[in-house]
Amino acid sequence: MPAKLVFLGRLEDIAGMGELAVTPAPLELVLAALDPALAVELLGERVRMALNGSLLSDNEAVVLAEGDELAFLPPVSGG
Amino acid sequence: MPAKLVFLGRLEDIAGMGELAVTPAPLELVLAALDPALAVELLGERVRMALNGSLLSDNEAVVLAEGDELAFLPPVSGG
Amino acid sequence: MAVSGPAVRLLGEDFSPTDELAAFTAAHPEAGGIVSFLGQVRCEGGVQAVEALELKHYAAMTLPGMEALAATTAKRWALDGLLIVHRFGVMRPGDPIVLVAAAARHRRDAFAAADFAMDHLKSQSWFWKREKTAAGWRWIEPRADDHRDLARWL
Amino acid sequence: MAVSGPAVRLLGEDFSPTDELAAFTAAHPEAGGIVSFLGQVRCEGGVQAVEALELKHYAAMTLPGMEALAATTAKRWALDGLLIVHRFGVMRPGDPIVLVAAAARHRRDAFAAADFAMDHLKSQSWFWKREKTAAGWRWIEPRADDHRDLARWL
Repeated sequence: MPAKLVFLGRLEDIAGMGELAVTPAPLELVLAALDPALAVELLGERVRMALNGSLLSDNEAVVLAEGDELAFLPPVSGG
Repeated sequence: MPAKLVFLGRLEDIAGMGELAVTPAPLELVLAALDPALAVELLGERVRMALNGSLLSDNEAVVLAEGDELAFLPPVSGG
Repeated sequence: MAVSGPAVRLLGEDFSPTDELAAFTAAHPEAGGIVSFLGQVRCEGGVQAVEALELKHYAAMTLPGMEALAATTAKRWALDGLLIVHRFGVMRPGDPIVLVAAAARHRRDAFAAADFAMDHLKSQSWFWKREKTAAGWRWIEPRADDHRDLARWL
Repeated sequence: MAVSGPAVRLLGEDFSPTDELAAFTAAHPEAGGIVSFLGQVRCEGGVQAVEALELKHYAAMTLPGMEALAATTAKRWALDGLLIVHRFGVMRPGDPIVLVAAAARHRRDAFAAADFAMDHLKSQSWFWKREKTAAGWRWIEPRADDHRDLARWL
Protein backbone atom coordinates (compact mmCIF):
# COMPACT_ATOMS: atom_id res chain seq x y z
CA MET A 1 0.00 0.00 0.00
CA PRO A 2 1.42 3.41 -0.96
CA ALA A 3 1.53 6.53 1.18
CA LYS A 4 -0.28 9.73 0.13
CA LEU A 5 0.71 13.37 -0.15
CA VAL A 6 -2.13 15.96 0.12
CA PHE A 7 -1.70 19.47 -1.27
CA LEU A 8 -3.97 22.14 0.24
CA GLY A 9 -4.83 25.65 -0.87
CA ARG A 10 -2.62 27.17 -3.53
CA LEU A 11 -0.29 24.15 -3.30
CA GLU A 12 -2.94 22.16 -5.12
CA ASP A 13 -2.71 24.59 -8.04
CA ILE A 14 1.07 24.44 -8.05
CA ALA A 15 1.08 20.65 -7.89
CA GLY A 16 -1.65 20.42 -10.50
CA MET A 17 -3.34 17.83 -8.31
CA GLY A 18 -4.85 17.53 -4.84
CA GLU A 19 -3.26 14.23 -3.89
CA LEU A 20 -0.35 12.09 -4.97
CA ALA A 21 0.32 8.43 -4.14
CA VAL A 22 3.98 7.86 -3.29
CA THR A 23 6.15 4.95 -2.26
CA PRO A 24 6.67 4.81 1.53
CA ALA A 25 10.11 6.27 2.33
CA PRO A 26 11.83 9.02 4.29
CA LEU A 27 10.37 12.40 3.30
CA GLU A 28 13.61 13.66 1.74
CA LEU A 29 13.56 10.81 -0.74
CA VAL A 30 9.87 11.33 -1.52
CA LEU A 31 10.43 15.04 -2.19
CA ALA A 32 13.56 14.40 -4.26
CA ALA A 33 11.39 12.48 -6.70
CA LEU A 34 9.01 15.45 -7.24
CA ASP A 35 9.26 18.39 -9.61
CA PRO A 36 11.90 20.57 -7.89
CA ALA A 37 9.71 23.69 -8.23
CA LEU A 38 6.93 21.93 -6.32
CA ALA A 39 9.34 20.55 -3.70
CA VAL A 40 10.63 24.05 -2.99
CA GLU A 41 7.08 25.30 -2.41
CA LEU A 42 6.22 22.35 -0.14
CA LEU A 43 9.25 23.11 2.01
CA GLY A 44 8.37 26.83 2.20
CA GLU A 45 8.78 28.43 5.60
CA ARG A 46 5.07 29.10 6.04
CA VAL A 47 3.91 25.65 4.97
CA ARG A 48 3.08 23.30 7.81
CA MET A 49 2.75 19.54 7.62
CA ALA A 50 0.25 17.16 9.19
CA LEU A 51 0.73 13.42 9.34
CA ASN A 52 -2.55 11.50 9.43
CA GLY A 53 -4.40 14.59 10.62
CA SER A 54 -1.92 15.65 13.33
CA LEU A 55 0.25 18.72 12.94
CA LEU A 56 3.98 18.08 12.95
CA SER A 57 6.36 20.37 14.76
CA ASP A 58 9.03 22.12 12.74
CA ASN A 59 12.04 20.08 11.70
CA GLU A 60 10.45 16.85 12.80
CA ALA A 61 11.94 13.97 10.82
CA VAL A 62 9.25 12.25 8.75
CA VAL A 63 9.37 8.73 7.41
CA LEU A 64 6.27 7.79 5.48
CA ALA A 65 4.90 4.32 6.19
CA GLU A 66 2.32 2.37 4.22
CA GLY A 67 -1.08 4.11 4.30
CA ASP A 68 0.27 7.32 5.82
CA GLU A 69 -1.28 10.60 4.68
CA LEU A 70 1.03 13.63 4.76
CA ALA A 71 -0.68 16.98 4.18
CA PHE A 72 1.03 20.23 3.21
CA LEU A 73 -0.83 23.19 4.71
CA PRO A 74 -0.15 26.75 3.55
CA PRO A 75 -1.33 29.63 5.78
CA VAL A 76 -5.09 29.50 6.28
CA SER A 77 -7.42 32.28 5.15
CA GLY A 78 -10.86 31.05 6.07
CA GLY A 79 -14.36 32.29 6.72
CA MET B 1 -55.13 74.55 30.95
CA PRO B 2 -53.61 72.54 33.80
CA ALA B 3 -50.11 71.11 33.93
CA LYS B 4 -49.47 67.36 34.27
CA LEU B 5 -47.35 65.18 36.52
CA VAL B 6 -46.28 61.77 35.12
CA PHE B 7 -45.23 58.95 37.46
CA LEU B 8 -43.02 56.26 35.93
CA GLY B 9 -42.04 52.80 37.09
CA ARG B 10 -42.74 52.00 40.74
CA LEU B 11 -43.78 55.64 41.31
CA GLU B 12 -46.96 54.85 39.41
CA ASP B 13 -47.78 52.14 41.95
CA ILE B 14 -47.02 54.45 44.87
CA ALA B 15 -49.12 57.26 43.39
CA GLY B 16 -51.90 54.88 42.48
CA MET B 17 -52.06 56.58 39.08
CA GLY B 18 -49.85 57.22 36.07
CA GLU B 19 -50.69 60.88 35.62
CA LEU B 20 -52.10 63.72 37.62
CA ALA B 21 -53.41 67.06 36.37
CA VAL B 22 -52.27 69.91 38.59
CA THR B 23 -52.66 73.68 38.70
CA PRO B 24 -49.66 75.49 37.17
CA ALA B 25 -47.42 76.71 39.99
CA PRO B 26 -43.89 76.46 41.37
CA LEU B 27 -43.03 72.78 41.97
CA GLU B 28 -42.79 73.19 45.77
CA LEU B 29 -46.41 74.30 45.90
CA VAL B 30 -47.53 71.48 43.61
CA LEU B 31 -45.76 68.87 45.75
CA ALA B 32 -47.05 70.39 48.97
CA ALA B 33 -50.57 69.62 47.81
CA LEU B 34 -49.82 65.91 47.32
CA ASP B 35 -49.92 63.03 49.80
CA PRO B 36 -46.68 63.63 51.80
CA ALA B 37 -45.63 59.95 51.43
CA LEU B 38 -45.78 60.33 47.64
CA ALA B 39 -44.02 63.70 47.70
CA VAL B 40 -41.13 62.17 49.65
CA GLU B 41 -40.75 59.43 47.05
CA LEU B 42 -40.89 61.91 44.16
CA LEU B 43 -38.07 63.90 45.73
CA GLY B 44 -35.96 60.76 46.32
CA GLU B 45 -32.27 61.11 45.53
CA ARG B 46 -32.39 58.62 42.66
CA VAL B 47 -35.50 60.06 41.01
CA ARG B 48 -34.82 62.34 38.07
CA MET B 49 -37.23 64.80 36.51
CA ALA B 50 -37.94 65.65 32.89
CA LEU B 51 -39.89 68.68 31.79
CA ASN B 52 -41.67 68.21 28.47
CA GLY B 53 -39.35 65.33 27.58
CA SER B 54 -36.09 67.02 28.55
CA LEU B 55 -34.10 65.91 31.59
CA LEU B 56 -33.64 68.54 34.27
CA SER B 57 -30.34 68.94 36.04
CA ASP B 58 -30.31 68.46 39.80
CA ASN B 59 -31.63 71.29 41.93
CA GLU B 60 -33.01 73.12 38.92
CA ALA B 61 -35.90 75.34 40.00
CA VAL B 62 -39.12 74.26 38.31
CA VAL B 63 -42.18 76.38 37.78
CA LEU B 64 -44.95 74.55 35.97
CA ALA B 65 -46.70 76.53 33.25
CA GLU B 66 -49.94 75.72 31.50
CA GLY B 67 -49.64 72.50 29.44
CA ASP B 68 -46.29 71.53 30.95
CA GLU B 69 -45.62 67.83 31.52
CA LEU B 70 -43.31 67.00 34.40
CA ALA B 71 -42.18 63.36 34.60
CA PHE B 72 -40.66 61.65 37.62
CA LEU B 73 -38.18 58.98 36.51
CA PRO B 74 -36.89 56.36 38.95
CA PRO B 75 -33.73 54.40 37.99
CA VAL B 76 -34.27 52.52 34.74
CA SER B 77 -34.08 48.74 34.52
CA GLY B 78 -34.84 47.96 30.92
CA GLY B 79 -34.34 45.27 28.35
CA MET C 1 -24.71 50.07 -1.75
CA ALA C 2 -27.69 50.57 0.53
CA VAL C 3 -27.39 53.85 2.38
CA SER C 4 -30.02 54.12 5.05
CA GLY C 5 -30.20 55.44 8.56
CA PRO C 6 -30.64 53.21 11.56
CA ALA C 7 -34.07 51.62 11.92
CA VAL C 8 -35.53 51.94 15.41
CA ARG C 9 -38.88 50.57 16.50
CA LEU C 10 -40.67 50.52 19.83
CA LEU C 11 -43.45 47.94 19.79
CA GLY C 12 -46.39 47.24 22.07
CA GLU C 13 -47.04 43.84 20.50
CA ASP C 14 -45.14 40.62 19.94
CA PHE C 15 -42.74 40.47 17.00
CA SER C 16 -40.79 37.80 15.16
CA PRO C 17 -37.03 38.19 15.59
CA THR C 18 -36.55 35.66 12.80
CA ASP C 19 -38.55 37.71 10.30
CA GLU C 20 -36.92 40.96 11.41
CA LEU C 21 -33.43 39.57 11.07
CA ALA C 22 -34.18 37.90 7.73
CA ALA C 23 -35.45 41.22 6.34
CA PHE C 24 -32.46 43.10 7.74
CA THR C 25 -30.03 40.58 6.24
CA ALA C 26 -31.78 40.72 2.86
CA ALA C 27 -31.49 44.52 2.93
CA HIS C 28 -27.70 44.38 3.45
CA PRO C 29 -26.12 42.13 0.81
CA GLU C 30 -23.12 44.48 0.75
CA ALA C 31 -22.24 43.68 4.37
CA GLY C 32 -19.67 40.99 5.01
CA GLY C 33 -20.93 40.39 8.52
CA ILE C 34 -24.09 40.77 10.55
CA VAL C 35 -24.14 40.52 14.33
CA SER C 36 -27.42 40.22 16.17
CA PHE C 37 -28.47 40.12 19.78
CA LEU C 38 -31.83 38.74 20.81
CA GLY C 39 -33.02 39.19 24.37
CA GLN C 40 -35.99 37.12 25.42
CA VAL C 41 -37.99 36.42 28.54
CA ARG C 42 -36.37 33.37 30.13
CA CYS C 43 -38.32 30.17 30.54
CA GLU C 44 -37.39 28.90 33.97
CA GLY C 45 -38.77 26.42 36.44
CA GLY C 46 -39.17 26.67 40.21
CA VAL C 47 -41.00 29.05 42.52
CA GLN C 48 -38.85 31.99 41.46
CA ALA C 49 -39.75 31.45 37.81
CA VAL C 50 -40.92 34.56 36.01
CA GLU C 51 -44.50 34.16 34.82
CA ALA C 52 -44.67 37.53 33.11
CA LEU C 53 -42.58 40.61 32.61
CA GLU C 54 -43.77 44.14 31.99
CA LEU C 55 -41.77 46.95 30.51
CA LYS C 56 -43.13 50.46 30.91
CA HIS C 57 -41.90 53.25 28.71
CA TYR C 58 -42.46 57.00 28.61
CA ALA C 59 -43.66 58.20 25.24
CA ALA C 60 -42.00 61.61 25.51
CA MET C 61 -38.53 60.13 26.01
CA THR C 62 -38.13 56.40 25.32
CA LEU C 63 -38.26 56.27 21.52
CA PRO C 64 -36.38 59.58 21.10
CA GLY C 65 -33.70 58.21 23.44
CA MET C 66 -33.43 54.98 21.41
CA GLU C 67 -33.13 56.99 18.21
CA ALA C 68 -30.35 59.10 19.71
CA LEU C 69 -28.56 55.91 20.82
CA ALA C 70 -28.85 54.46 17.32
CA ALA C 71 -27.44 57.64 15.80
CA THR C 72 -24.52 57.61 18.24
CA THR C 73 -23.82 53.95 17.50
CA ALA C 74 -23.98 54.48 13.73
CA LYS C 75 -21.58 57.39 14.01
CA ARG C 76 -19.06 55.53 16.18
CA TRP C 77 -18.57 52.50 13.92
CA ALA C 78 -18.47 51.96 10.17
CA LEU C 79 -21.80 50.24 9.65
CA ASP C 80 -23.83 49.35 6.61
CA GLY C 81 -26.97 49.16 8.72
CA LEU C 82 -28.33 49.11 12.25
CA LEU C 83 -31.63 47.79 13.58
CA ILE C 84 -33.07 48.20 17.06
CA VAL C 85 -36.45 46.69 17.94
CA HIS C 86 -37.70 46.89 21.53
CA ARG C 87 -40.89 45.75 23.17
CA PHE C 88 -42.91 47.45 25.87
CA GLY C 89 -45.96 46.07 27.65
CA VAL C 90 -46.56 42.64 29.17
CA MET C 91 -44.49 39.70 27.89
CA ARG C 92 -44.53 35.98 28.67
CA PRO C 93 -41.65 33.49 28.94
CA GLY C 94 -40.16 32.90 25.51
CA ASP C 95 -41.32 36.25 24.13
CA PRO C 96 -38.66 38.42 22.49
CA ILE C 97 -37.86 41.65 24.31
CA VAL C 98 -35.18 43.27 22.24
CA LEU C 99 -33.42 42.65 18.94
CA VAL C 100 -30.32 44.55 17.87
CA ALA C 101 -28.62 43.86 14.56
CA ALA C 102 -25.57 45.54 13.05
CA ALA C 103 -24.32 44.99 9.51
CA ALA C 104 -20.79 45.97 8.59
CA ARG C 105 -18.04 45.35 6.13
CA HIS C 106 -15.75 44.38 8.99
CA ARG C 107 -16.74 41.90 11.63
CA ARG C 108 -15.26 43.84 14.55
CA ASP C 109 -17.41 46.91 13.83
CA ALA C 110 -20.57 44.82 13.78
CA PHE C 111 -19.75 43.10 17.08
CA ALA C 112 -18.78 46.32 18.84
CA ALA C 113 -21.82 48.24 17.60
CA ALA C 114 -24.30 45.58 18.72
CA ASP C 115 -22.55 45.22 22.07
CA PHE C 116 -22.46 49.00 22.61
CA ALA C 117 -26.11 49.44 21.69
CA MET C 118 -27.18 46.64 24.04
CA ASP C 119 -25.17 47.96 26.99
CA HIS C 120 -26.78 51.37 26.57
CA LEU C 121 -30.28 50.02 25.97
CA LYS C 122 -29.96 48.01 29.19
CA SER C 123 -28.76 50.77 31.44
CA GLN C 124 -29.57 54.10 29.85
CA SER C 125 -32.86 53.67 28.06
CA TRP C 126 -36.12 54.83 29.57
CA PHE C 127 -37.67 51.51 30.46
CA TRP C 128 -38.93 50.31 33.81
CA LYS C 129 -39.30 46.61 34.35
CA ARG C 130 -41.40 44.57 36.70
CA GLU C 131 -41.65 40.82 36.93
CA LYS C 132 -44.41 38.55 38.07
CA THR C 133 -43.50 35.42 39.98
CA ALA C 134 -45.55 33.20 42.27
CA ALA C 135 -45.03 35.93 44.89
CA GLY C 136 -46.66 38.58 42.69
CA TRP C 137 -45.41 41.60 40.76
CA ARG C 138 -42.10 43.19 41.75
CA TRP C 139 -40.23 46.18 40.27
CA ILE C 140 -36.69 45.40 39.15
CA GLU C 141 -33.87 47.65 40.26
CA PRO C 142 -30.94 48.29 37.94
CA ARG C 143 -28.12 45.75 38.27
CA ALA C 144 -24.58 46.79 39.20
CA ASP C 145 -23.46 44.72 36.19
CA ASP C 146 -25.32 47.06 33.85
CA HIS C 147 -23.31 50.03 35.04
CA ARG C 148 -20.07 48.10 34.83
CA ASP C 149 -20.94 47.13 31.26
CA LEU C 150 -21.55 50.76 30.40
CA ALA C 151 -18.22 51.90 31.83
CA ARG C 152 -16.44 49.76 29.21
CA TRP C 153 -17.25 52.35 26.55
CA LEU C 154 -16.04 55.48 28.35
CA MET D 1 -33.13 23.13 30.97
CA ALA D 2 -31.62 21.95 27.71
CA VAL D 3 -28.19 20.48 28.30
CA SER D 4 -26.50 19.76 25.02
CA GLY D 5 -23.00 20.02 23.63
CA PRO D 6 -22.05 22.51 20.96
CA ALA D 7 -23.46 21.79 17.50
CA VAL D 8 -20.86 22.02 14.75
CA ARG D 9 -21.57 21.46 11.07
CA LEU D 10 -19.36 21.70 7.99
CA LEU D 11 -21.52 21.93 4.87
CA GLY D 12 -20.81 21.59 1.17
CA GLU D 13 -24.17 23.08 0.20
CA ASP D 14 -26.05 26.32 0.74
CA PHE D 15 -27.90 26.71 4.04
CA SER D 16 -30.47 29.10 5.49
CA PRO D 17 -29.05 31.16 8.37
CA THR D 18 -32.61 32.23 9.18
CA ASP D 19 -33.81 28.66 9.63
CA GLU D 20 -30.70 27.66 11.56
CA LEU D 21 -31.00 30.57 13.95
CA ALA D 22 -34.74 30.09 14.41
CA ALA D 23 -34.18 26.44 15.34
CA PHE D 24 -31.34 27.34 17.68
CA THR D 25 -33.43 30.02 19.39
CA ALA D 26 -36.38 27.64 19.76
CA ALA D 27 -34.04 25.09 21.37
CA HIS D 28 -32.89 27.58 24.02
CA PRO D 29 -35.90 29.15 25.74
CA GLU D 30 -33.92 29.18 28.99
CA ALA D 31 -31.35 31.62 27.58
CA GLY D 32 -31.84 35.29 28.27
CA GLY D 33 -29.73 36.31 25.30
CA ILE D 34 -28.63 34.94 21.96
CA VAL D 35 -25.82 36.50 19.94
CA SER D 36 -25.29 35.49 16.35
CA PHE D 37 -22.75 36.30 13.69
CA LEU D 38 -23.48 35.72 10.03
CA GLY D 39 -20.70 36.05 7.50
CA GLN D 40 -21.76 36.20 3.88
CA VAL D 41 -20.15 36.69 0.48
CA ARG D 42 -20.31 40.43 -0.16
CA CYS D 43 -22.31 41.76 -3.09
CA GLU D 44 -20.16 44.49 -4.55
CA GLY D 45 -19.95 46.39 -7.80
CA GLY D 46 -16.96 47.38 -9.90
CA VAL D 47 -14.20 45.46 -11.62
CA GLN D 48 -12.82 44.20 -8.31
CA ALA D 49 -16.19 42.70 -7.37
CA VAL D 50 -16.04 39.11 -6.21
CA GLU D 51 -18.00 36.87 -8.59
CA ALA D 52 -17.40 33.70 -6.62
CA LEU D 53 -15.55 32.52 -3.56
CA GLU D 54 -14.26 29.03 -2.89
CA LEU D 55 -13.32 27.62 0.47
CA LYS D 56 -11.28 24.43 0.49
CA HIS D 57 -11.09 22.32 3.59
CA TYR D 58 -9.12 19.23 4.61
CA ALA D 59 -11.33 16.42 5.79
CA ALA D 60 -8.78 15.02 8.24
CA MET D 61 -8.47 18.28 10.13
CA THR D 62 -11.08 20.96 9.40
CA LEU D 63 -14.16 19.57 11.16
CA PRO D 64 -12.14 18.10 14.07
CA GLY D 65 -10.53 21.53 14.50
CA MET D 66 -13.93 23.28 14.52
CA GLU D 67 -15.20 20.80 17.10
CA ALA D 68 -12.19 21.45 19.31
CA LEU D 69 -12.76 25.21 18.97
CA ALA D 70 -16.42 24.78 19.95
CA ALA D 71 -15.44 22.73 23.00
CA THR D 72 -12.90 25.37 24.05
CA THR D 73 -15.46 28.15 23.60
CA ALA D 74 -18.13 26.28 25.54
CA LYS D 75 -15.69 25.67 28.39
CA ARG D 76 -14.51 29.28 28.58
CA TRP D 77 -17.94 30.93 28.96
CA ALA D 78 -21.16 29.98 30.71
CA LEU D 79 -23.31 29.08 27.72
CA ASP D 80 -26.66 27.42 27.32
CA GLY D 81 -25.81 26.51 23.74
CA LEU D 82 -23.37 27.08 20.90
CA LEU D 83 -23.85 26.61 17.17
CA ILE D 84 -21.20 26.77 14.44
CA VAL D 85 -22.14 26.22 10.80
CA HIS D 86 -19.50 26.69 8.11
CA ARG D 87 -19.57 26.27 4.36
CA PHE D 88 -16.93 24.86 2.08
CA GLY D 89 -17.03 24.75 -1.72
CA VAL D 90 -17.96 27.45 -4.20
CA MET D 91 -20.20 30.31 -3.05
CA ARG D 92 -21.77 33.26 -4.85
CA PRO D 93 -22.35 36.85 -3.67
CA GLY D 94 -25.05 36.86 -1.01
CA ASP D 95 -24.45 33.25 0.02
CA PRO D 96 -23.89 32.61 3.73
CA ILE D 97 -20.39 31.41 4.65
CA VAL D 98 -20.49 31.04 8.39
CA LEU D 99 -23.04 31.28 11.18
CA VAL D 100 -22.08 31.30 14.84
CA ALA D 101 -24.70 31.56 17.57
CA ALA D 102 -24.22 31.56 21.33
CA ALA D 103 -27.03 31.37 23.87
CA ALA D 104 -26.39 32.37 27.46
CA ARG D 105 -28.08 33.50 30.61
CA HIS D 106 -25.90 36.60 30.62
CA ARG D 107 -25.49 38.80 27.59
CA ARG D 108 -21.75 39.34 28.01
CA ASP D 109 -20.99 35.60 27.84
CA ALA D 110 -22.96 35.26 24.61
CA PHE D 111 -21.19 38.21 22.96
CA ALA D 112 -17.72 37.10 24.05
CA ALA D 113 -18.24 33.48 23.00
CA ALA D 114 -19.47 34.38 19.51
CA ASP D 115 -16.67 36.90 19.07
CA PHE D 116 -14.01 34.43 20.28
CA ALA D 117 -15.30 31.65 18.05
CA MET D 118 -15.32 33.92 14.99
CA ASP D 119 -11.80 35.23 15.58
CA HIS D 120 -10.51 31.68 15.80
CA LEU D 121 -12.53 30.39 12.86
CA LYS D 122 -11.12 33.22 10.74
CA SER D 123 -7.48 32.75 11.60
CA GLN D 124 -6.97 29.29 12.99
CA SER D 125 -9.36 27.02 11.15
CA TRP D 126 -8.21 24.86 8.28
CA PHE D 127 -9.80 26.69 5.39
CA TRP D 128 -8.15 28.06 2.28
CA LYS D 129 -9.97 30.73 0.36
CA ARG D 130 -9.79 31.85 -3.23
CA GLU D 131 -11.84 34.51 -4.94
CA LYS D 132 -12.88 34.96 -8.50
CA THR D 133 -13.01 38.46 -9.92
CA ALA D 134 -12.97 39.72 -13.50
CA ALA D 135 -9.22 39.01 -13.38
CA GLY D 136 -9.74 35.34 -12.57
CA TRP D 137 -9.23 33.18 -9.50
CA ARG D 138 -6.81 34.30 -6.82
CA TRP D 139 -5.79 32.68 -3.51
CA ILE D 140 -6.34 34.90 -0.46
CA GLU D 141 -3.53 35.31 2.03
CA PRO D 142 -4.31 35.69 5.73
CA ARG D 143 -4.91 39.29 6.83
CA ALA D 144 -2.81 40.94 9.51
CA ASP D 145 -6.12 41.97 11.12
CA ASP D 146 -7.01 38.34 11.70
CA HIS D 147 -3.89 37.79 13.77
CA ARG D 148 -4.46 40.99 15.71
CA ASP D 149 -8.01 39.88 16.44
CA LEU D 150 -6.72 36.59 17.76
CA ALA D 151 -4.20 38.23 20.07
CA ARG D 152 -7.09 39.84 21.98
CA TRP D 153 -7.84 36.51 23.63
CA LEU D 154 -4.34 35.63 24.85
